[in-house]
Amino acid sequence: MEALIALILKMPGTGDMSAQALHITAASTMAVLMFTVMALCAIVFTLMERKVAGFIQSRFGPMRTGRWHGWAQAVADMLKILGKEDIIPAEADKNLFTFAPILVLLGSLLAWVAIPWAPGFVAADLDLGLFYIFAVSSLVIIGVLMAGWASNNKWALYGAARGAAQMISYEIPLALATIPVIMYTGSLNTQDIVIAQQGGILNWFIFRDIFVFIAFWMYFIASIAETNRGPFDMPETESELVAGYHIEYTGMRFAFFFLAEYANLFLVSLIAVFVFLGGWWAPLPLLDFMPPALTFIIKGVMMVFLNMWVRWTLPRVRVDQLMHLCWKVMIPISLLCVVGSGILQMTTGQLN
Amino acid sequence: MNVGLPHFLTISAVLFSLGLFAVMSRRNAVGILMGVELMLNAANINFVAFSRYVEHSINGQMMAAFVIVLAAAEAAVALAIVLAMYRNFGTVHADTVQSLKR
Amino acid sequence: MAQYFADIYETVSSVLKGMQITIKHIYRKPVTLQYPDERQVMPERYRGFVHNDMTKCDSCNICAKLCPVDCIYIEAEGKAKERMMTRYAIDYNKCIWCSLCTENCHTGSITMSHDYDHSVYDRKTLVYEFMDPADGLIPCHRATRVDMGWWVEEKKEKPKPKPPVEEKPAAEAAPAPEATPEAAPEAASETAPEVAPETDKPSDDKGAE
Amino acid sequence: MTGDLIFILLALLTVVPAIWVVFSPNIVHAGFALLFTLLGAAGLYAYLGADFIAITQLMVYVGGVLVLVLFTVMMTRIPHGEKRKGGLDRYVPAAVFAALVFAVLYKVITAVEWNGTFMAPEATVAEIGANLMTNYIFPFEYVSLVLLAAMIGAAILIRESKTRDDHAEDEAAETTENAEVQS
Repeated sequence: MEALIALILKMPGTGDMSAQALHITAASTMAVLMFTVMALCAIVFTLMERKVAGFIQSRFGPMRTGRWHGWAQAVADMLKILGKEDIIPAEADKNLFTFAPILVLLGSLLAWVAIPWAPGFVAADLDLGLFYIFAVSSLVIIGVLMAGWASNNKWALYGAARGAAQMISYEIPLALATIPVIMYTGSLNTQDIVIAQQGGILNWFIFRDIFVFIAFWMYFIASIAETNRGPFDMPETESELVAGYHIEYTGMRFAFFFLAEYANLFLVSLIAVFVFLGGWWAPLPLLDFMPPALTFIIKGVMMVFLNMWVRWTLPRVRVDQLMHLCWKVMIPISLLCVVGSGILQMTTGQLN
Repeated sequence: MNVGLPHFLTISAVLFSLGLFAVMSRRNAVGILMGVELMLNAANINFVAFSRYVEHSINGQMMAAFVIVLAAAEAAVALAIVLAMYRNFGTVHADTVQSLKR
Repeated sequence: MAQYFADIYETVSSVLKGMQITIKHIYRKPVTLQYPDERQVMPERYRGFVHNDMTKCDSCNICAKLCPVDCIYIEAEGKAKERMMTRYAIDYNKCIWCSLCTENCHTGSITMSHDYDHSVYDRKTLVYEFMDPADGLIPCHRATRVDMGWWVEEKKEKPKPKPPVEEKPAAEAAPAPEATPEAAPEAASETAPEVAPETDKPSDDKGAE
Repeated sequence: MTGDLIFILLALLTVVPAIWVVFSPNIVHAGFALLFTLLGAAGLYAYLGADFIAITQLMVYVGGVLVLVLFTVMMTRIPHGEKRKGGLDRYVPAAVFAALVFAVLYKVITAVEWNGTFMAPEATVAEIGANLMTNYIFPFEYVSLVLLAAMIGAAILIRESKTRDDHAEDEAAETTENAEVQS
C-alpha cells in the first residue's frame, strides 16, 4: 500500500491530495487491480488447464478458436457463459440462491488482500496476514453450503455437504503445515515471511530443514483438497453428483463460482509461493533483474501447473479415503512437522 | 456522535436480550443453540470493549479468546447431542424430549 | 503401525510413478489428428459410403435385390435398347455397409469409397440420389450408351466383373459420392481429384419418397 | 466521522441479522443470518483494535461453529418453515423476560458514569501469544483439555452402534481445528 501511495504521488497533479484521498485512491486502485488479476487468472487458467490436460493425454486441447492454438477459447467460453439465461429454479430458496455465489467470490477475493506481490506492495499489510487469509477463506465454505441448500436439489446438497466436510477437515493440515514457517519468522505478516527468505534458493523455507520440506507437501496436498480439485474433487464429482453444489447455477452466477474456483487455485498457489518458495526472491542471483512481482507470479503459475499436473494424473479418491487421508495421515504428519521443526530450530538456536 | 463504551455495551445488551429471547422461545434445539451463541457473542463484545476502554490491557481479549474456544467446544458437544436426540427421538424440538429413557 | 507406513510409502511412490508418466506425455507429440484440416488415410479395404459410378451401371438390379436392408432404390422404364434408368438412390439411413452389393456387381460400378464423414442436419438428405435430373435419363443398354456418349470405354477390357478386393486400387481413385456439394466440396475433391462424370451429382431436392 | 459511520454500519450488521436469527421461522435462514451477526461482531472487534479476536472469531465461528450448526440443521430434516405451535404462551414470558433484562442492562449502561478512555490500538498478537505462555498458561492448558474432552465426547455421542459415522469426524474436525487455532 505504501509503495502504491508513493507511486501515485509520483504521478503529475497528485501532490496536493490529502492523506485520506490518497489512501482511498490507492485502495480502490488496488481493488480494481485485484479483481482484474482474478478475472484474468480465471481466463488464463481455464485455457491452461485444458492445454495441460490435452498434452498430458497426448492431444492438443482447444485448437480452433482464435488463429493460434485456440488462444481465444477461454474468452469465447466466458462470453458464452455471460450470454446464457439466468435461471433460478422454481423451488429454490431465492434469496440464498442469489447470495451464495457472491459469498463464495467474496471469500476468495477478501483473501487476496494480504498477498505480498512485491516489497511494500500489498493491499493490506496486516499483522495477522496469513491467519487472516485462512480465516477469510472459510467464508467460501458457508457460500458452498448456502448454494447447495438453496438449490433445493439433492445432488447439490450432497455436493455441498461433502465440500464443507472436506474443506473444514483439510483446513487443519493446511494451517498446521505453515506453522513451522511461522516459527522461523516469528511473524504472521506476509511481508515479513517473504523478507525472511532473502538470499537465493537455499534460504527459502522449503529447503531450511527436512520437516518444512515435508510440511510443504502437506500444504500442497491440503491445498488441492481445499480448492476442490482432482483427485479430491468430491463436491463436484461430475460422474456421481453431476456437478455438485453449482448444478443449478447458470450464466453469470455460475461464472462467479467458476471465477472463485480459479481465483482460489491461484490464491493457494501464491500462498505456497510466499510461505515456502521465497515469494518474490529470485532463486539465483543472476535472475535478480526480473521485477519482484513478475518472479512471484511466475512461481505462482508454476505451482498452478503442478496442481493441474496432479489433477490430470490421479484418479478421484473415495470420500472415506479422503477423510482417512486427512485425519489419520496428514494431520499426524503435519503435527510431527511442527514438533520436529520446532526441536530443530531450538537446537540450532533459530527459534524466534 | 462520539463512539464510546456505552455504544458497545448497548449493542451487547441488545444481542444478549435477543439471544435470551431465542433461548426461551425457540423449540428447535439448534435455534436454542443459536441463541446461546448470540449471548456468548454479546459477552465477548463486552470483554473486548472493556479491555479497550477501561482495562487498558490484553486481559479482556484473552478472556474473549477463551470464550470463543469454549463456545466452539460447547457447540460441538451440543450439536452432537442434538444429532443423537434426532436419531433416538426423531425430533429436534427441545420440549418434546422429556422422557429419561427411550 | 508398520502397515501404516508401508501404505504411506506405497501411496507416495505410486503417485510419483504416475506423475512421471504423465509428465513424459507433455513432451510427446500429440497423436490427435486436426480433423477438418487433416484427414485420416483409410486402409485399402475400408468400407466407406457406397458409391455408384453411373457411367458403368446398367441398372441390372442385382445390388438392390441382394441388399439385406433394401436400401438401394433403382427405377427404370422401357425395355431392351430403350430401357432407361430413371432413378438410382441409396438410403444411408438403412445401409449397413455389408458390401454385398459391391461384391456382386458385374459391371463393377458400385464400390465402397473411403468417405466416412457425411454429417447432415436432416435424415432425408441421407438418401443419396445418384442421378441428376438435368442430365436426363440414363440408358441401360450398352450399345445405346456408347451411342449417347454415356459409356466410357476403358483401356483395359474387363471380361468378367472382378471381386472388389482386386479392384480396390481402382476404387481408391473412385470418386466419393458428393453428397451435398456445399457440405464437403474440398473433401470430395481431395479424395477423388480425377473424378468423373457430372452425373454423379445427386439431387438432394428430390429427397426420399 | 468516518469512524462513526463504520461503527453504525457494523452495529447494524450485527443487530439486524440477529433479529432475523431470533424471529425467522425458517431455521436455515436463521443459521445463515447468524453468519452476518458473527461477521458484524468480528467487525466490531476489529473496530476495537482486537484484530486477533476478530480473526479468531472468523476462523472459529464462521469456519467452524456455523458450519457445524448448518450441518446439523441440514441433517435433522425439519420441514420447511418450522411450525410455531403453542402460540403466545411461550412468546409472552420470553419477550417479557428478555425486555426486562434489556431494560435493566440499559439502565445500568446509562446510569453508570463510564470514565474509560479509548486506548489506541496496537499489535496484539505477540502480546496474546506471550500471555498465553506465561500468565494464562493454566487456562490455556485447561482449555486444550476441555477441547480434547469435547472432541472425544462429540465423537462418542454421534457414533452409531457399530459403524463409524462421518459426522463424528466433522465434529472432531471442528474441535481439533479450534485447538490448533489456539495453539
